Amino acid sequence: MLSHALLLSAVLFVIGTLGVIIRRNAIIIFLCIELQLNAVNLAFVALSRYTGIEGQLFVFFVMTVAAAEAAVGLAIIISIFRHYKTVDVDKFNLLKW
Amino acid sequence: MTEIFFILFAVVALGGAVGVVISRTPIASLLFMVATLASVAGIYVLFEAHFLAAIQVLVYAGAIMVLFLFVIMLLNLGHDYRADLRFGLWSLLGFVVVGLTFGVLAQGFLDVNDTGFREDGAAVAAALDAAVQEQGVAGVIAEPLFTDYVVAFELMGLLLLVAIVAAVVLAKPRSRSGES
Amino acid sequence: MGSVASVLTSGVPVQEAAHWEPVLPGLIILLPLLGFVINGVLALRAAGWSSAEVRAGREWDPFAGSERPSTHTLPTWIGPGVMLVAFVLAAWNFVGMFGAELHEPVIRSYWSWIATSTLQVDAAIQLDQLSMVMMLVVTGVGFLIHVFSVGYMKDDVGYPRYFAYLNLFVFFMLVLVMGAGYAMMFIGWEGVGLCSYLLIGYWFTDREKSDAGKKAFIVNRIGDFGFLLAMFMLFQAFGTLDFATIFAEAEGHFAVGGGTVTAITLLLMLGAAGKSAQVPLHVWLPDAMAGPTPVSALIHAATMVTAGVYMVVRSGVLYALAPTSQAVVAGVGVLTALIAATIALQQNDIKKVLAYSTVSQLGFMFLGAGVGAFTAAIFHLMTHAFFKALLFLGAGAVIHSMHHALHKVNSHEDAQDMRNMGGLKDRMRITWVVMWIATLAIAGIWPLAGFFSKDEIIWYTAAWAGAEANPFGGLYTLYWVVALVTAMLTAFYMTRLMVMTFHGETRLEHGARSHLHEAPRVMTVPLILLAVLSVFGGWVNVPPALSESALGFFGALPMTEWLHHWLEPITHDAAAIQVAALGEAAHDAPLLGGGELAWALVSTLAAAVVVAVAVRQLGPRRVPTAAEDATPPTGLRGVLYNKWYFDEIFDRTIVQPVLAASRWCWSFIDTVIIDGFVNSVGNFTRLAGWFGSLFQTGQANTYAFVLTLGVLLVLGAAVFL
Amino acid sequence: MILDYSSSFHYVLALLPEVVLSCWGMLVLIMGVSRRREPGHGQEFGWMSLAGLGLAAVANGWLYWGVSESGTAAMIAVDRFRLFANWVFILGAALSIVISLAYVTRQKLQAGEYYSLILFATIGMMFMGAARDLMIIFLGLELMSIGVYALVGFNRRDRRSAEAGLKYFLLGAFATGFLLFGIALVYGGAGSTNIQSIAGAIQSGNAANVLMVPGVALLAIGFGFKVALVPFHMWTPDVYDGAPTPVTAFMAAAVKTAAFVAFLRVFVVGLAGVYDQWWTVLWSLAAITMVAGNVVAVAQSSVKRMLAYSSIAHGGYLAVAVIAANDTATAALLFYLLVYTVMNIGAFAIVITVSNQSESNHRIEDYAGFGWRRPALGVFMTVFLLSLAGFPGTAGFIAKYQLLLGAAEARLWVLAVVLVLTTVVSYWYYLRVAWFMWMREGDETAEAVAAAADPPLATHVVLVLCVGLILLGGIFPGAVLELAIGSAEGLRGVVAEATATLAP
Amino acid sequence: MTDSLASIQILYEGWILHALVWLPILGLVHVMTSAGERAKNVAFWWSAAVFVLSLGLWWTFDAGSGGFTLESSTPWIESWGVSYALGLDGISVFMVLLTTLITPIAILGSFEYVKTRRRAFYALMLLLQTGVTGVFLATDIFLFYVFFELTLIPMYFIVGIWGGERRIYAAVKFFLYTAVGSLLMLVAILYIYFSSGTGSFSYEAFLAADLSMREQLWLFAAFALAFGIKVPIFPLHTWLPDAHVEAPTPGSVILASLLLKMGTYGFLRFLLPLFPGASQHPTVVAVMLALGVAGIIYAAWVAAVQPDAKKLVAYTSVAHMGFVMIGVFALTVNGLQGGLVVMISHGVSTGALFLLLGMMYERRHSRLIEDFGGIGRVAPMFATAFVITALASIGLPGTSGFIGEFLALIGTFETHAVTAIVAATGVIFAAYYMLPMVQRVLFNKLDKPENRSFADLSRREMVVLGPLVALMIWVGVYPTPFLERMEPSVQVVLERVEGARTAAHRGAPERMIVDAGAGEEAESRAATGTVDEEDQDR
Repeated sequence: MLSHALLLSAVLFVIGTLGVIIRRNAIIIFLCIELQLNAVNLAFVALSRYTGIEGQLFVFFVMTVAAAEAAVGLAIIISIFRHYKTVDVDKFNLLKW
Repeated sequence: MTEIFFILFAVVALGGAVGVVISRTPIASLLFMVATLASVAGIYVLFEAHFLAAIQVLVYAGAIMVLFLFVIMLLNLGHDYRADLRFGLWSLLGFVVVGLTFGVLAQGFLDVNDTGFREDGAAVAAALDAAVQEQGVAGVIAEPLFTDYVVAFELMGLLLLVAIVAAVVLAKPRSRSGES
Repeated sequence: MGSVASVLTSGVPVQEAAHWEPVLPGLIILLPLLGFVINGVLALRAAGWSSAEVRAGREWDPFAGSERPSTHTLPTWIGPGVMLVAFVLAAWNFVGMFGAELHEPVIRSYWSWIATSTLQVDAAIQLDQLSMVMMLVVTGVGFLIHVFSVGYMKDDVGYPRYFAYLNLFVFFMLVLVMGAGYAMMFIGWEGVGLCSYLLIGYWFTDREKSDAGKKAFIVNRIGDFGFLLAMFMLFQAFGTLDFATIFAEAEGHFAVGGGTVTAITLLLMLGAAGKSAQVPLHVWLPDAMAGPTPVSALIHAATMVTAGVYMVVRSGVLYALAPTSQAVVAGVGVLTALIAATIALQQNDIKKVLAYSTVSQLGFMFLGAGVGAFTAAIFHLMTHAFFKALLFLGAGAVIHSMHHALHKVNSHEDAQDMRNMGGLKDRMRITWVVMWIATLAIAGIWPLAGFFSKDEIIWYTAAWAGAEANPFGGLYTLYWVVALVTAMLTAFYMTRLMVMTFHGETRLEHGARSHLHEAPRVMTVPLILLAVLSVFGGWVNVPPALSESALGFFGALPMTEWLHHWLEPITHDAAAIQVAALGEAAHDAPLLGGGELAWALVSTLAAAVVVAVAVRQLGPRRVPTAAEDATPPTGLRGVLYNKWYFDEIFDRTIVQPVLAASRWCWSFIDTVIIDGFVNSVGNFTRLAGWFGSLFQTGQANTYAFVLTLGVLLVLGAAVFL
Repeated sequence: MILDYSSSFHYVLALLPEVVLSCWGMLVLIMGVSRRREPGHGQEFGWMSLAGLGLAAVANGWLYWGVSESGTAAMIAVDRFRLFANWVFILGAALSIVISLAYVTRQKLQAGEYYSLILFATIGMMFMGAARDLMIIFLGLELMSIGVYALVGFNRRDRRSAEAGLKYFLLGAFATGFLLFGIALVYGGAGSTNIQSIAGAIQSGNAANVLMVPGVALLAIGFGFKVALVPFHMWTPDVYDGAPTPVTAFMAAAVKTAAFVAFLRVFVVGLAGVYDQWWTVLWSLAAITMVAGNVVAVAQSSVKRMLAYSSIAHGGYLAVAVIAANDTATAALLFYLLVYTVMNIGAFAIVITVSNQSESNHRIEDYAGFGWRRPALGVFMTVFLLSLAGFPGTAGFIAKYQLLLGAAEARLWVLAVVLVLTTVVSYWYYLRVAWFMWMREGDETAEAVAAAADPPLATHVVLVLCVGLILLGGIFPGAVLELAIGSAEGLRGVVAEATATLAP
Repeated sequence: MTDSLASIQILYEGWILHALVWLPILGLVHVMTSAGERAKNVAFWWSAAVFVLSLGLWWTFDAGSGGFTLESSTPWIESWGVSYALGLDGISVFMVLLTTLITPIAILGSFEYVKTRRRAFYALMLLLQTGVTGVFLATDIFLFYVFFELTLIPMYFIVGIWGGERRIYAAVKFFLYTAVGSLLMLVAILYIYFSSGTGSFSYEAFLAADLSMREQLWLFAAFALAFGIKVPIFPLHTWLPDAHVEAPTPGSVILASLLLKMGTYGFLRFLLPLFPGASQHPTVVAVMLALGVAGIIYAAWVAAVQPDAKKLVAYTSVAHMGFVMIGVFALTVNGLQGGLVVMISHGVSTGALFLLLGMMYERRHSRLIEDFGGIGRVAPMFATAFVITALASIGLPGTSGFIGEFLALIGTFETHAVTAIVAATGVIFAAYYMLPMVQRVLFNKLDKPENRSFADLSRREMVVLGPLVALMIWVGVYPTPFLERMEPSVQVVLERVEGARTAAHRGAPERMIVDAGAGEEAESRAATGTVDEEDQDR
């Protein structure tokens, strides 16, 4: 089951990655990143079963960090929305080359 | 039995993940995400991480996703929907790269045995179970958290403080004087 | 301090001569240098005044005032003065040496010039019979020409500069002939080239003249290249460049006909050919006539151009060891003599004729040196110095006069073109007479100087052609025949020159005729002195075969074969080697037989006939003036008129290709290939930078994609490698 | 004294600089938000923060010279490597704060939050440097990152700032995912998140390769993102360009330092046993980074953006130190980072001055003739540029030399050649600024720019200090260099012997 | 009397080298703190004072056994084994004297040319002097490298700020070109540092490094590239014409007279002694000689068709340096000494030529040859100086150029006759490029009205040119004092190379082969002590 859990984790992770690549909406992109974090958490939990409690602790911290990131990230999205009136990342290309 | 549950949760998690990526509206994505989170929480339970499963549902699916929902609502993104999913060559490329990445990343995962190559794996699992019996599902996490990992814990507190400050600073509306 | 001065003037004896102490030999060299310095300072002062006037938009005329400025009076005394003192010193030493029966050269070393652990070159001079002859010629003829120049250059703005250059030339020429080794000789060698360059381009604002100077220098450098290589090989072989060591050891080092010695001598010959205007490097000498005429007399007739002959004679031992080189030297000499003589037939510029005549005569000298008649070569060098200097100075007097006359009537006709002259004999009596003497001398008419010297060369050619072991006997025979023919040609073109210049109707405009006049005394006196030398100069070396005959005044001459004996210590070794290698010289001429006396008679008679016929034939002929004679001749005459097209051939085959290659190197290799590469590295970097920055689209998706791609690559590398 | 963590108070002592700074940061924050003022006022918070940094530096000094630890198993390292790095963080933060003072005022930013965020981010860095546990590294990294995300987007009136903030955040979080996955796999493979334990597990052969191999690669990717190795650098130019310039300076100096310090500790100490697995990958990344960073910098027309690419290139140089994996290279990394902090912040200080405490006039044309109008500033900038280029006589050269020594010791000749050749490329764009400053005559705009460029006294002091340090470090590097060398010693501890022969 | 003289000498020798390196820096400070107008005088007097001080070396320098004298060494960066170590030998003494002579002359020559931003200019000039002097005196490789690179900066700014139209292109090209080479050399230095295992950057430590032939060849390539660019050797030369053309007069003078010498000096000081095996590797020797010869002829040809006088002279530098290269790689005493003399001679004569061209430019604001003509009429002193300098440049006997080229060629001929023969054609081509320029500038008709106001040399300009012209003639007439001072050091270099001579090398001079006849082979081997080394190398 461990190997399957890891596989599942990997699949979830790459799906999240795909989302980051192909979505334009900043919020969805962020959501996909959360998906990746979740995948990692799954791996941690699965591995911690036979390794020790550290893995679960790590997941605990990751969740907290995810929460913190969510707060900051959404704040940033709100902030930029005020400038552009959109969250389409394609529109944010003042900085390039 | 566990296998069946695992497959079930896995299928739902995967479906939810795909839904997150491809659904047309942010709200739908969000809901798919909740489904995934819940399924993953179920898998946590299968791995005897009950406390985390609870937190997953409460904090993740409950609080964080709601925060997302609030923001989507706040920015009124549900209505003036525009296709933000890339198609065509770009997604194909993305798909190929991501698929290959998966292949490379997970190519050895099937070889992982049930104890993760750990000779003392079974013992560790048994010890964990014993600790759960003794300290409760929260206790096994709490005990190291406030002893060995107290530094990390304090650090996390600081991190949350920074996140608050950052969120406040960034989300605060622009002062009138600054607008031109 | 005193010791320094004494070292500078008398040197430190390196090799104690048996019983002769040279008198201030260093001073002989130093005096002209001193003259150069003083005249140079004066020249700079004068040029300073002149330049101030030019800057103000005027021309400076130093002679406008009642008195000549001191810059234009002092050189009159300093220039010839130092030469006189030098000549007197040289003569004094000559007298001393004469009585000393010197067998070894006296070497005076002043300081160590170049000294490394393997190469030692001292600033040393060598006094021996050969250098003494050369010193006398250089200082003596040089002094006369300096005196002549006082008159000739009197009205020139650059008067002090002229004397500065002239003195500097003599300095270098003395270094050349007195240097105790090839390296020292090379200083003089290049130094005289420099002075030649400066003096040819003396009127430097004239493009053609400065071009001629440049050409002389560059062609000379081609010769110098050979000289340099020869020095390298000599150093390689002997570890030194000193004459004394090299000549003493040469026989031990090289077998007769050895490759190294042949190469050395051929390279030396290349140097000599450049300096002495031998085919094919003769092309600079006719152009060098752009310089003031006394310069042509001194440098391009009497002294510098004979340096090559001097060098070959000096290196006689080496040449004797390399019969092939000897044949080449003789061949080049005779070929040059012939070609130059033919060209001289068709030239109209009086100085050009003399220039080619010089080239031709130098060819004779090389023929002499080549066949091992070293004494004869030096002898001819000496007599040639007398009569050719005389011819040039005479021509100078003519040009001076012509120029003056044309100037008076504001004519722009060429003052040097013989077609514009004619009939000058009435107005320039002395010049006419002395030039006839010189002409007869160069034509080889008995008993003038040229007869004895030229005849000896021709005879030796014949004699060595018959030497039993001479592998080039047939070739020598050919040389002999050509030399005889050339001697006749010489008689002809010189007579033509005299006739066109002095005889017949004057072709000068009427108004100008009255302004023709004889040169001033300061110019005619040297002419007369040189004429005397041209007459009697040949008597110092009447060959034994002739001395008892009528041609030798039945033995009445006091110094029969004197030069031969005098140079014996120098030529002795070479002669011995040559005899050992080629066998004894024959006593009869090849082909037709006959001894020296017979052939001497034949040649002088033939020359006299040629002169006489030429005078008769050419005298009455009406010569068209330069203006009338606008179309150049064609056919064979055209080839001769155009100097066998040497300049054109060189231009097409060497000068233009090198120039084109140079331009190509610059515009293609340098600019396109090397710089193109360098710049394209830079441009490529910038282009790559620009291209790289294109990935920076500003879109977060792209960035995430690239990042993922990186993840794929890194993971792939980590997993599969 | 010796820390053995027998009492939990030892943790406080071991973390004394962090603790001091945390308390101070909160103090600044509280005062900043409680005293309502118009935005833009509050330079005093800046000075206050400096004082806090000073205290932290003193505490750090006490730890450096007065304290040692027993064993190397603790979660928090009290080794000199960390403490030296701490000074670099503190210096970087302090210099950034000084050059921010006028900027914050002029741009009307919220001073209290601004300075406290810098302090908190610095604390995050210090934790990264101190961590002997991947968990602490992760948390420190996040603490730093969240602070810096906010700082980048701090100027809410500037849409470029917001855009930079968003990009940095999205990509940063994205990359964090990879780092985390890496940590998870390494944790699974080696059975611990403690670096010493990981090293031990690898050495004893208990690590599972199936998990370790992708884990290590993902760790490299995660750190590679933070230190901006190509191809994980894509965020760097945009973020550096869009962020408020003092924040850019802070990021380029301090954030990079923190990431490298942690990077080195994890790879050289923790993963030394699997050197064969990662050195080729990092080797390629370093080479590509040096080439691409320098080459693309050549094409830039904005000085600020050029410095961003230059910072990528420097990341490539520093990666060589990680690959070399010996004490010399480790010392080089520390020294280089110190020097880089000084010279880079100095250069940015000039950029801020030229842009007159705003985000304009970054074009290189704006620097035309600047040197002759402001000779002192021009000379300073020239010194900074030369030092960045690694020219003899400046500390940048000494640092690069030590780096090359490390590479040479590890016999990384090809990498050394790549390093020097790309350095030549870097000469071009550094000197380009110099030639605009000194060899071009400025037009009217440039003249106006130069006329307006009048840095406050504090910036002047910083500039003089930076130039002084650079020249001192270039001419008499002895003491500082030996400090760095001393700090690098013993980092690798027991694994050093085992890996001494690992170098290719 | 003698005692006090001796004690003065001891006193002098104690600090002179340091003074030569650092006094210009003091001067720099003085320049920076003095008023703009006075800056030039301040700079001149400082550099002149340094020159006067350095003159003592002429007398106190004792060639001795050819090793370094006046050595001093202070630890500098102890953790690397780097020392601040200076020393003087027969090779460097002339380079140092050349530096101290040329710098004040270049400064004096710039009084009219440089009219803006004088303080900065003279400060950079003095900085340059420190750098160049340091290069020639350093006996620690690291220190050498630092000085070597340090010279780039002031030159970059001198060209870039006070240069002509394309000054920036030229400055950057100069900088990058040279930097490529020197940075690769840096890597090579590190390699030797680790190979030697002594943990020291001192010259002796580097000499002690035990390098295999393969290593030597690689390192040789790196060093040769660095120095070859600086020299510059034939295909690496294109930075030079640009830099020369654009540089202001004093910049050109310093560049030609001193900076190029750093390259050739590097060959003598480092390449030959550090890589004796590679230096005599037949292929290496062949390549270096070929490049030297190519430089001589190619540069002469290209020079001949330049319309720009300064560019012409720039190319002649390449040709002259070609003589140095063949002299050096002839590996004979004469060749090496000749190379050194060419270096001195070129420093003097080309420096003077650039000064003269600068004077032309000051007067006419043109460097094109065709814009002149007939200058000899209006500026006789100028013309005289020009002609003498040009003649020295093309190596007329009696001038410095001849001694150098003659020795270099004769030295080359000893071992590589064909090379010497081809190189000797450079004598012809020298006349081919130089005389037409002399003619077209000084001679011909004064047909351009603006040339009529061409002023003759001022007193200052005479002071500038006088010493150079005197030196050209002195070295040409009496070079022995120079030769005898350099010879022991040249021998040291040569012995080092000879000591590592391998059997594979067949380029030995004929006479030497004869000496080492079959019978005495063992004896001569024992005498030279090369047996072991030879065997090891194989």
